[in-house]
Amino acid sequence: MSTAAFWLLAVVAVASGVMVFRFDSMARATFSLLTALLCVGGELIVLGLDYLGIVTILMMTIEMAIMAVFMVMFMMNPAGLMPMTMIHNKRGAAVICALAFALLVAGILLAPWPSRQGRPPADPTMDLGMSLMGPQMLTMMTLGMALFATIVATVVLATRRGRYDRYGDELQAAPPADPVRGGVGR
Amino acid sequence: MSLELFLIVAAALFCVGLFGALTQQSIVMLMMGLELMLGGVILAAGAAWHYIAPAAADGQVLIVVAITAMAVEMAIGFAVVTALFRSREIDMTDMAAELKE
Amino acid sequence: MLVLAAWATATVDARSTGPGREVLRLLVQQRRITRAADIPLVRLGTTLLPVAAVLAAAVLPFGFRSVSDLPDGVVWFNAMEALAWAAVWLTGWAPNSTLSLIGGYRFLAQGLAYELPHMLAITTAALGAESLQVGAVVDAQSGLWFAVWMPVAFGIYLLSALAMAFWGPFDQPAGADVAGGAAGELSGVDRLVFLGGRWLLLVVAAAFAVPLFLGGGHGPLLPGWAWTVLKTAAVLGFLLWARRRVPTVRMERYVELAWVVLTPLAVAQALVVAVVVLAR
Amino acid sequence: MDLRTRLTRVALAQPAVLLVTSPGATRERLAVEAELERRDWPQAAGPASADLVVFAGTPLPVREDDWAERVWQGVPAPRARVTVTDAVHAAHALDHGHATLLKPGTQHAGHQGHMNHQGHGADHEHESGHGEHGGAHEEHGGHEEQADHGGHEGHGGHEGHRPNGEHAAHQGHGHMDHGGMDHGAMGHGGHQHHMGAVAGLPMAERAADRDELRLDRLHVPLGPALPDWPAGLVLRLELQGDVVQRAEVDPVPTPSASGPAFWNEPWLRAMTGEPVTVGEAARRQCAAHLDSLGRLLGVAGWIDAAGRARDARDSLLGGAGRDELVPRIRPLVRRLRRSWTLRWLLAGVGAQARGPVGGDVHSRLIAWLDAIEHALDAIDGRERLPARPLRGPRGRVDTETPPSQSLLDALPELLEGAEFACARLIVASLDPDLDELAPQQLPVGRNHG
Repeated sequence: MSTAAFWLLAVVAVASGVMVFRFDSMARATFSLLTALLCVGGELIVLGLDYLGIVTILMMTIEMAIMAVFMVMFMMNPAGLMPMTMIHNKRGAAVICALAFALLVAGILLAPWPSRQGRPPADPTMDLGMSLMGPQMLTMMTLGMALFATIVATVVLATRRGRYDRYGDELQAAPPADPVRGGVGR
Repeated sequence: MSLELFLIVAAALFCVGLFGALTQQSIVMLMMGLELMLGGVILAAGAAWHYIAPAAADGQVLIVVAITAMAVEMAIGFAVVTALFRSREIDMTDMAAELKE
Repeated sequence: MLVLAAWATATVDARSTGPGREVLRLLVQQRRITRAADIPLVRLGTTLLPVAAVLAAAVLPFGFRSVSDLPDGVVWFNAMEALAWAAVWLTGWAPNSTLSLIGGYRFLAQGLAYELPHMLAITTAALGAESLQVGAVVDAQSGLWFAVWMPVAFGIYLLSALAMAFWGPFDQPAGADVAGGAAGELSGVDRLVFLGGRWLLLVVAAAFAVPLFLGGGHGPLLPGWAWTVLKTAAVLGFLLWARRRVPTVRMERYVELAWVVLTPLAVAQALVVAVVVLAR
Repeated sequence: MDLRTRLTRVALAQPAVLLVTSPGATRERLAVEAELERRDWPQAAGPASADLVVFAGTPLPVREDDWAERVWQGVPAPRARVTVTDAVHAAHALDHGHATLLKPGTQHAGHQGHMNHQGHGADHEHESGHGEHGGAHEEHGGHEEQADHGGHEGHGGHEGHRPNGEHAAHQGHGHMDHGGMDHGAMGHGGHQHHMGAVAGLPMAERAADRDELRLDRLHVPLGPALPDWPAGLVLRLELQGDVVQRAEVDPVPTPSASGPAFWNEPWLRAMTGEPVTVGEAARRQCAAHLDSLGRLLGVAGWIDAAGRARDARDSLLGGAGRDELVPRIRPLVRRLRRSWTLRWLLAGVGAQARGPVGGDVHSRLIAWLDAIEHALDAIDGRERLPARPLRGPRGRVDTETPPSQSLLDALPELLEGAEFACARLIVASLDPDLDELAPQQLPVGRNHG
């Protein structure tokens, strides 16, 4: 059962991963990437990591849905109605990737993998939580800071208007000069 | 099913993503390549956890880090595209490279 | 049970014709699609919606038994409900029509607005039970219902239940002002599947409020399944009634409310619950 | 009767009706709406969900574009269409449409015939499907077979219509429109030839949006067949995503039935010196505002309240007495006034400081509510309407330019930068009556019953 699931998910993941760069239509490319990543989430569930698998599915679905909007916004020809290639140095990249894959596979097959130590805990999710809140606290805090920095950085990068644009030079404009009014009456 | 099989699938995803990241001109498409590579990393980390050290949570933590990296990469990527697009109307790597000159 | 409930929902839907007749009408109707539409994506988007609803329903306890009581059932429900984002956006995009694309955009905006407080609200319920398993959340409510001591989370959940099924005051993605929005270009079987999926999603979202906040199958006298049905019907009835009382909420207004007011409220609620859980 | 026919009969017992109103056909629209309400037939939001298309008034092409034909093309089979050119025959026309819909043949091909209808001394024409309705109908004119499978042309969107190898420079041409308006319901594309087209669809070009991002700009004609949309209005929008970048009002085709503007009728009659009572004018004014209110609430998504407003309007026009009207209208008005959600959602939309349309969508709604209550008080007035000033529902009717013209003139500026939903609200809150723009013919004793 889980072997069949593994093979099915593996084949679908790689196939749809390849299709990402073969589709003309942005929507199709985005959703084939979503399929690939959902399969990765499925593989995690096969491995017994239910929580992380489901979280991957959740995150990737939302991420790809938002990505689709950016695609439509910034790409020319998002519907792929007019085929065009937007790639460069295809041959070199193909060689590099084939080499990398060959090396990786060789390494995977030849490496003396250590034998399995210990047994999976009864509740890996609990294990993860305990670890993140205990020995791995530093990782967790770093991630938190990174996410916070990302929020600030993205807003700074993406927006054109600062608070002086919104509230005037004296920062005293009562309703801020926004293109649309928000819902809290500010 | 074995560690090697999982790792080979992960390697395949990683290399497909790498190909995309190297060849695509559109920054958005390039980011899709990166996402696929990180997907491979997630899969490899999961397999390593399961087959090598299931008792320790390090493999799981690595997955959490990779997922966060994906989210951060997406957010920053789109912010950069938006900023570039606003100033130069560019969404292609080649054109962004020309900015240096 | 779900199908029955969807049927019942359809009965009290604004369309006055009976649901059976409406289903027949759509079955008799020809499928028709616009020019240069991406037909595989239309089919994918429309079928993904009911599929997401059914998958989300897998962790729903009927009485005290569910199809599969996953150890991370609460997260599973959230992930499956997020699949609806992809489904609605695809359905809006694929017919190659401006108004239906606007419907698709609107659902993403709506998703971003409701998802943050929504996640915090369902996390609060899981926190109260100290488990992500839906069965455990129900067990934790054998005494006091979560709705009683987490009213904010419950209220936010009800709002987001409407929003995720783009129903009632949150029906902007399929609003009349964009001539049906994401569903505007669908006819015949496609329309039936899409709108049926939407009903299912609403029913599932309403039904999930029962194990999360209303004590699941717990209740005096009646067996567990009867309580589940009764409570689900009550929540559904309330959601359908709410639709008649308010106009459609536009996201440029709601998003600020959701992020500036509801999210901090939900965080505060989670904090209170966390303190209670630690103290007991 | 075989099973299939019987199934169809059950399935289509209450067909979804797409009502498309032409300018000048307000009376017909109201008659059809009242009839639909009586029969409990649902109204469809667009062609794809409709079974029966009812044209109130003969649809006229806009800029040589036969939008009505494209609306019809967008309706899935089984389908039928009827044209109602006289309010008196709304019920007959619906019966005909229904009969055509149920005829076994229509599953695969629509039939259209022309019928002339003798009755009430005047010649009424209504076009409809040739169902066996018997009675007073005489058929004449040919039956035009209408192919019904026209909708599937061009699936081949992805098979490459244009071998365009390199992507070349970014600016300028070559931006594919990502959602070309292609079926006729909401408008009529195909005017942007300079941009080139793929699969017959116009392509988008780029321009700075309100955040100074140069994004694809879509040219979308809006109207004339949209739910809760002023009859005959066509707006040419430039959309970026769902933000209106620029809007332009298309010239209105002259209505065929150039009767007097329905909502202004009492005042127009008073202008000719006819005796018109204050009560009659107040009744019409009240109904006009309730009609506008119904549309605005429909666009705002408050289906329940919109339905109540329409019911009240229909009973007003049906001649219900004040005792019957007050308990229906007062609670509605009170509820709308008090609704904080309505205020939260509508305040600040389409705000303009001065002019004929000062205030925002919510204040315009409140102004209607005031006018409704005011008119309701005067509904039994028996004294004669003063000759001047003649103030109709939308403004002075005795001036050179009709009041709706200034509403239309205000539109482009208000719509700029508005999101699509807000744009719809703004249009609905102004609710220009395009009947007024037609060359006015003064009524000759044709009173509405």
